[in-house]
Amino acid sequence: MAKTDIGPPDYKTMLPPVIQRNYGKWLYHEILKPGVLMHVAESGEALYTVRAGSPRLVSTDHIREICDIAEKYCDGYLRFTSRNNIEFLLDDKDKVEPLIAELASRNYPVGGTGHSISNIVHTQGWVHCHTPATDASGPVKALMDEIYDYFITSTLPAHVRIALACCLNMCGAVHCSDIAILGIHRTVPKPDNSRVPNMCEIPSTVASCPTGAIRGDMKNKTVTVNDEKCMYCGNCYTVCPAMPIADPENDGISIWVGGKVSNARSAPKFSKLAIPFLPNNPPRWPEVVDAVKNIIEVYASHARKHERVGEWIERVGWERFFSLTGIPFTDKHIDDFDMATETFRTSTQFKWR
Amino acid sequence: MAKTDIGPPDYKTMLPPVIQRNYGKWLYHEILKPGVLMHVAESGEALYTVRAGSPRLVSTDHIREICDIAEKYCDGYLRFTSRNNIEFLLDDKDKVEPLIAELASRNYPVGGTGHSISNIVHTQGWVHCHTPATDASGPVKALMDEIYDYFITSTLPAHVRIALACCLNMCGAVHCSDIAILGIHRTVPKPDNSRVPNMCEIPSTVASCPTGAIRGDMKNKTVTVNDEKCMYCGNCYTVCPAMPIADPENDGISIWVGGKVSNARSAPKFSKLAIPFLPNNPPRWPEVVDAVKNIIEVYASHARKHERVGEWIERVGWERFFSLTGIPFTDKHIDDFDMATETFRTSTQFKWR
Amino acid sequence: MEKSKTPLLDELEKGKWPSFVTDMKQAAQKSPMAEDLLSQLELSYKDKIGHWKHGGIVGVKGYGGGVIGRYSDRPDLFPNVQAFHTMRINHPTGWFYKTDALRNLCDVWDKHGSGLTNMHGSTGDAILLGTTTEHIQPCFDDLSAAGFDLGGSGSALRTPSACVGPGRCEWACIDSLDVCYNLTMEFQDKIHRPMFPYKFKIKVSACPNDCVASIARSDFSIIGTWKGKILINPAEVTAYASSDLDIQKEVCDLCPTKCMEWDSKELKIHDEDCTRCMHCINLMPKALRPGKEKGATILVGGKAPIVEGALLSWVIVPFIKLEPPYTELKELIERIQDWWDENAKSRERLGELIKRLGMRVFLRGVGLPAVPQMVKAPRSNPYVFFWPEDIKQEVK
Amino acid sequence: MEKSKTPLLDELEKGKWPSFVTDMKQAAQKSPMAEDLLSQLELSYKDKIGHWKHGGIVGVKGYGGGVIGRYSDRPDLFPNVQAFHTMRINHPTGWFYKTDALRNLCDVWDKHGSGLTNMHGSTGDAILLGTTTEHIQPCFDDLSAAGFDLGGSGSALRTPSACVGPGRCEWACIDSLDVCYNLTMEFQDKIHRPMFPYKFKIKVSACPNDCVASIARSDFSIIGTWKGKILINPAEVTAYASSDLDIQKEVCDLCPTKCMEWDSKELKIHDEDCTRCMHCINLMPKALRPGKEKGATILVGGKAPIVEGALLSWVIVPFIKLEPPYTELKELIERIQDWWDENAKSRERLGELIKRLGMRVFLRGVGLPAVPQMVKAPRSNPYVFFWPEDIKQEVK
Ligand code: SRM
Ligand code: SRM
Ligand code: SRM
Ligand code: SRM
Ligand code: SF4
Ligand code: SF4
Ligand code: SF4
Ligand code: SF4
Ligand code: SF4
Ligand code: SF4
Ligand code: SF4
Ligand code: SF4
Repeated sequence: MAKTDIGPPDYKTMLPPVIQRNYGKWLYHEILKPGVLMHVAESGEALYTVRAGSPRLVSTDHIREICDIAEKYCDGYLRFTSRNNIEFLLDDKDKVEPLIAELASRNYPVGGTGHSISNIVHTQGWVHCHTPATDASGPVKALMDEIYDYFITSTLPAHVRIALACCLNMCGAVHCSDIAILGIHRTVPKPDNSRVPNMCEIPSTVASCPTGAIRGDMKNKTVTVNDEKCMYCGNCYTVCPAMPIADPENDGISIWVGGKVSNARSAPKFSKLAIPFLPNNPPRWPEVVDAVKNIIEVYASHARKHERVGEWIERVGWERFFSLTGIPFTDKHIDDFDMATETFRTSTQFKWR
Repeated sequence: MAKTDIGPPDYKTMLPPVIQRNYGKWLYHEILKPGVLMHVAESGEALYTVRAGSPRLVSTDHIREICDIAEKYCDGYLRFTSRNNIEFLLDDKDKVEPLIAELASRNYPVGGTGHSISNIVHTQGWVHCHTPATDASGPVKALMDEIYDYFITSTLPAHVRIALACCLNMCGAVHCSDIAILGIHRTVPKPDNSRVPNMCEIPSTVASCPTGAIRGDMKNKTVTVNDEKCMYCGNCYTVCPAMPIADPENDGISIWVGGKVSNARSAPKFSKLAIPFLPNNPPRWPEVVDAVKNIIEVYASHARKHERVGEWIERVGWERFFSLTGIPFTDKHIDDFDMATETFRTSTQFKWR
Repeated sequence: MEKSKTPLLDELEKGKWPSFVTDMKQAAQKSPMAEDLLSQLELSYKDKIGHWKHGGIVGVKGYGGGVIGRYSDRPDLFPNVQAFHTMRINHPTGWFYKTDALRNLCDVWDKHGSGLTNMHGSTGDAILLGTTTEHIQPCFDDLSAAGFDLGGSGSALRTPSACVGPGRCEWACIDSLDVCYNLTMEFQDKIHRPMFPYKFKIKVSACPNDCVASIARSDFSIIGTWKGKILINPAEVTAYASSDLDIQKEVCDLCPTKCMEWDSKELKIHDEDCTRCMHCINLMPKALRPGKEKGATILVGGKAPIVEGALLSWVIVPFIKLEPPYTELKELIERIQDWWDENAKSRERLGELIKRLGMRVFLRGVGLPAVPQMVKAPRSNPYVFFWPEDIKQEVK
Repeated sequence: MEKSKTPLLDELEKGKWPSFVTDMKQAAQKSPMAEDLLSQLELSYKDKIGHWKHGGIVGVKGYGGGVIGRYSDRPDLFPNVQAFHTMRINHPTGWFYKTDALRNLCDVWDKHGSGLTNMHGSTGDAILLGTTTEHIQPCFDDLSAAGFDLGGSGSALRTPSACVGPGRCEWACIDSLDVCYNLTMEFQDKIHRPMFPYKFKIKVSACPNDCVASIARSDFSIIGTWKGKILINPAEVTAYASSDLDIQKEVCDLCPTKCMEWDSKELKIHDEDCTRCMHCINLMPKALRPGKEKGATILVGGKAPIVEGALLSWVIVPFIKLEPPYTELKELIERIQDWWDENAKSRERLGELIKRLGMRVFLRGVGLPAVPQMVKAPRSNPYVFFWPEDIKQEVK
């Protein structure tokens, strides 16, 4: 029988020698150009990192190609980043440009460092999940094609982190992104009374609903949904498969902006609703791509240097954000969940637009 | 029969002629000295206001004395302020100093304007209410005696507004004061099962509890309280007189800081908990007086000009507030009501003290 | 020398601040009620507990409120405060008085009550502190004859209040006194005959300094504001520059939107960024004035903590012109009160109801459009409701 | 020319960004599973709906998680993805790989699965995308032989993740890689055998830039920080001053606490006011470095919105030294998990439990002192609970 609980391979065995020698003794770094980092150690040694974009959904052959490249230039050492980019790690400066040339010849985008748009953190979508309200890889590919130049250059006021999650479970953790793309359902799940009794536990189904829209119907061993209280989060479906929620006509995408994670300058923040709904239009989701591009461009032309999307909006005000982007403000933008009153404007300080 | 619904006397009949002539046409004002305002109209006419302190709880004879003074210097015109001070209104500059002299001779403090401490908004306390956890007029008098100089001068960084409410109903609206003094109970109300059935409506008693500590006991037509869920707000007592809450040993005062109402510079803010409990020590509440004085003095020596208490604390941080004032921080300071998570520090940005 | 009957309270006659104890003693000389009140209060000081029973319902003919019933829990010791009810009196808007009106009030009160008052109560009423059940109606009759009327209590509209505004203040953007008085007169019925789910308070401040704390203390807050440029008087700016005011540090640096520029000669304001906080105007009243197009911001929901936590009022109408007879304003108030009345549970304030049902439902209910000025920021949780008409309905 | 079977997906092979469709087609050439996946996805693109059934439970011997069961809802059309389960693989901490390890992984996966992967999943695992029920155990056996193990799923600890930290970054205040690897090894049992009320995530960032988003995406967030003075290298400051960096505008003016002073010559930092946000260090990496006394801030509660709304982690330990074997840290984690386990309802995340019971109860439960660093501000509502021992008990 196979050994269990062995855990992952020890990362120390995966570190390139230059890192092993200088582990924890780095002195400073420079971004030599977009996608290329130089980290200099106290010893004076330097580590070069070349960052390349990846679709994340990769075939084994693609991984082998990455391995080929890493072996050719990096003695076989590489890593992936927390945003799913590939980083080639090397200590020989002379190999940096040839590596980049080879990456270019194989159509790997090099970039994603500094004031750029890095890879889009995303999720499974129609490729592998059971609750998506949209696809993940498709909208990401369509969007990255359009904003490609922001990946390979560093021309934005600050870095812009985009994430996509295909349902409210938010596996893409879009809740703290500069720009977030979130799949949403908009149809009240219909309990299938023939299947609920066998497949679902009534109390946990009732408990799963954030707004208390579900009532147990003990007599018929099923549940009922109060349409008016349901905001289509799909959590009941996660708990009770007999409450399908997907609906081709009404599923789609919402856009959120202004979140961040780092503690730099301002504290981490949640993303806030910008556009409540855009339709699913595969294969290239033009409405979504345009909406995100518009936000990026308005941001790029109005924010100050080092100002993240959320910091810019907070400085100029949300009134201004909506007037500059031309996005209509609706009653859906006003929170009505449990801490809604915290978001209401309890002051006469505001801008006219 | 008496006429009903006549409403208050028309304020227009109460306005001094100089105001009638210049109504809505004021140009600017100056604070000539603490307690003395000069408002100049477009016409060039000036209105002088002399503001005097009041205990608010006043006898008819005291009011008649005020009338005597107003008739002597102000043609019988005066007003009260939204903080219960008395304002003598006159158009003859020459009468200002004699008026002040007479007020001094009768022990009326003149002040409360500009960067001072104005009168303390307060409530009924043991004088007239049924739910107080402390007296109102007593602590106010004891404190004003001690901080008297801040009323008659303007030496603080900004104006400091103090309010007192004798129970959580907060008739003194202490929830947005620079410094708030709030009477609190700390004993779980005991339903009197012999009286509840006759005096109280069970459903509304149950509904009155913010934390859901009360359960209806339909069989015995009474209610029970879950001690662990009760935070002694007294709202059940308001609704159901058979649930007394007052307790001489455990009632007392809590101190709150940093609220404001004006929209000047920063938005209106709630007061925040500084000291969870101080004992009721009539007649002069020394612990309360000392605690408030300490906060005022630390504020006075650390805040920048024009910085309200809350603005100062937000600039330096609550960590610093607690270390500068020497007030111990406890688990009671951490919110645990419905929007508590909004107050948790979701950032690594903080000061060590 | 006779030993004082109020040794504890006597301590509060010491010190420089005017003493309420002195006033109580003064009243006690004339009124046995005031005398017993003083003694009962002394007992409270000794016992560290109040000696009033839970209030009872008392009132005048035709009204449902305005009197707060109060009974001593020691009528054995203090028979003269066995019943000791408070009468709340509509104050003249802005708390302006001619002395003759005040003297009338005092005379009525000496005749019927304890001779003690609060000038004024926290809501703004003149509070006549303590009378017996029998005296309530005659006292009211005399008050009415003297031109005074009762304020509100219970589940009613309370006496609206207003800052001094155009009566004295150069910053008034609306006629706070007239608006307040007009509403008070218009809604007399709602003040006197409780018919709401709970109390309802209206307060009017004529500029964002909010000198009646309307944003914190009223369900319906009316706060003056303006559109357009802050008016600058350059000569007076120059005068301030040579005074001890540091324009850069004290004015510009504290502007919340940093929309002011000062080059030691000229003061520029980027008015499109100004959020009309008043700070610069407050500091330079001779040089700066609110812009020309004046009106009010309407906010709702303010209240103290019970039950669901304290709320500050929030913006529901960024700008409204206010001119007599204030038809639009009154219609808005009526629509809001109707919606509240229809939907609220008993003892649920307007703000709590909106918190429970959502701004979305409120706005639709009262017919107001959603605008970004209503929020500090849009929602961050994804629990968004769509209206049925937003959704493509399948024909099944 | 043959008509493409995937005209919609083909559109996504256009454009400059690397295409997942190309990778799927590549895999489809070797694997019938991948081929059917491609076709099913094309159908989803046509239908605008997913074609997977609600997941079922599948796994390997001795483990309770690590595999996500997945079945097609159109097995009639796509028999090769009738069952198409995902295997989550513990990644080498910091996502460092030698190519031979990666090649081994690929070989195992070509043998047992679709040949498609996610490098990596959002939690950090290497995701092997799609295999049949029969292949799960043999695949696991081969993975184990190649030195790999499964990650977590269900109500278990998930694979902890860490930023690159001391592996490459000059700002690392803690050894994020070692802490993360050590915890991963220590808690193998908790990863593989779900025994919690719900999922539990740990993420480690070695400085406040938080490059693994630990504050947003983990129940237990470990973030490096320091005490004492930021180290300044004056020579390098001077060098920056003559570069195109505007020290006053870009560095000092954006410091959140405004605790920096720059007179064009010397840079001063009032460290007692610094909240260690990293901004100045980020902009001047050669001139500024974190202070000498290094450790971590511990925060808990981060999570996505379901059920009670999203939470960012909040501070529970402002500063803790982290040195192997990390005993204090591990004990804290155990105490917290125990308390959570004892008190949580099913599917209640740690943050939601604390929200429900209160920090007060949590702190006492796990034995941590209350400190002001835990809050942005103290409470504003007066609903304060006192402990029984705070109250003077009457003997009745
Ligand atoms: C490689 C990576 C860590 C890893 O273990 O994988 C990493 C590496 C570095 N980060 Fe990061 N960050 C990485 C994800 C993040 C994340 C997490 C995320 O994006 O999901 C954040 C938080 C994002 C957010 O706030 O929403 C993050 C916030 C930062 C910041 C703060 C930026 C800010 O001003 O808010 C810095 C400082 C800076 O860039 O000046 C930083 C700086 C750096 C430095 C300069 C640190 C260093 O000295 O080595 C590294 C190169 C940065 C660059 O790309 O320009 N890193 N960094 C991650 C690369 C992701 C990618 O492929 O794009
Ligand atoms: C694979 C992955 C997305 C991806 O494409 O990367 C994923 C996929 C799923 N997640 Fe997730 N989650 C994944 C990372 C996350 C993250 C991000 C993170 O860990 O940093 C989050 C947000 C952070 C958090 O935990 O709060 C996340 C929040 C959820 C939730 C909502 C949890 C909550 O408390 O709000 C659910 C719903 C649930 O647990 O029932 C969920 C459930 C699911 C399920 C198991 C669907 C379900 O209900 O059964 C998805 C299985 C998809 C599939 O068929 O493989 N997933 N999930 C990620 C795991 C890969 C890995 O192990 O590395
Ligand atoms: C008389 C009164 C209005 C009334 O109708 O009764 C009034 C009158 C004036 N207020 Fe006020 N305010 C009055 C209560 C308030 C209140 C309400 C309260 O305290 O409960 C506030 C909000 C308090 C708060 O924010 O917590 C208030 C916030 C202001 C401000 C904003 C101050 C700030 O920087 O936050 C100003 C501007 C200033 O003082 O520079 C102001 C300015 C003024 C001016 C200068 C307006 C003017 O040009 O006439 C008046 C003289 C101010 C002074 O005392 O220095 N008034 N003012 C009230 C006097 C109360 C008293 O007896 O002390
Ligand atoms: C007299 C006065 C205090 C004072 O000394 O000035 C007062 C006194 C009482 N208030 Fe008040 N409230 C008074 C202004 C306020 C204010 C301030 C304001 O109006 O600006 C508030 C906070 C603002 C608000 O309305 O939210 C206030 C919030 C309460 C509450 C809590 C309401 C809530 O929704 O949180 C109660 C409890 C209740 O209604 O059951 C309450 C109840 C009471 C009762 C009627 C006690 C009761 O439960 O029956 C008190 C009667 C005392 C007595 O024996 O006369 N009183 N009460 C004020 C009215 C005088 C006037 O008419 O001018
Ligand atoms: S976000 Fe939703 S649909 Fe997408 S992978 Fe996660 S659980 Fe599945
Ligand atoms: S979809 Fe969400 S809101 Fe609607 S019933 Fe299900 S759990 Fe409740
Ligand atoms: S604050 Fe409480 S005790 Fe004081 S007057 Fe108001 S209701 Fe009565
Ligand atoms: S005092 Fe307040 S918390 Fe306690 S039972 Fe009564 S209503 Fe509930
Ligand atoms: S609120 Fe404004 S207008 Fe009214 S008195 Fe105060 S400063 Fe003057
Ligand atoms: S009113 Fe306030 S926001 Fe407007 S310019 Fe003056 S200080 Fe700035
Ligand atoms: S979190 Fe800090 S230490 Fe870790 S990689 Fe990012 S910048 Fe470096
Ligand atoms: S780390 Fe941040 S808070 Fe500290 S000095 Fe630098 S910029 Fe200022």
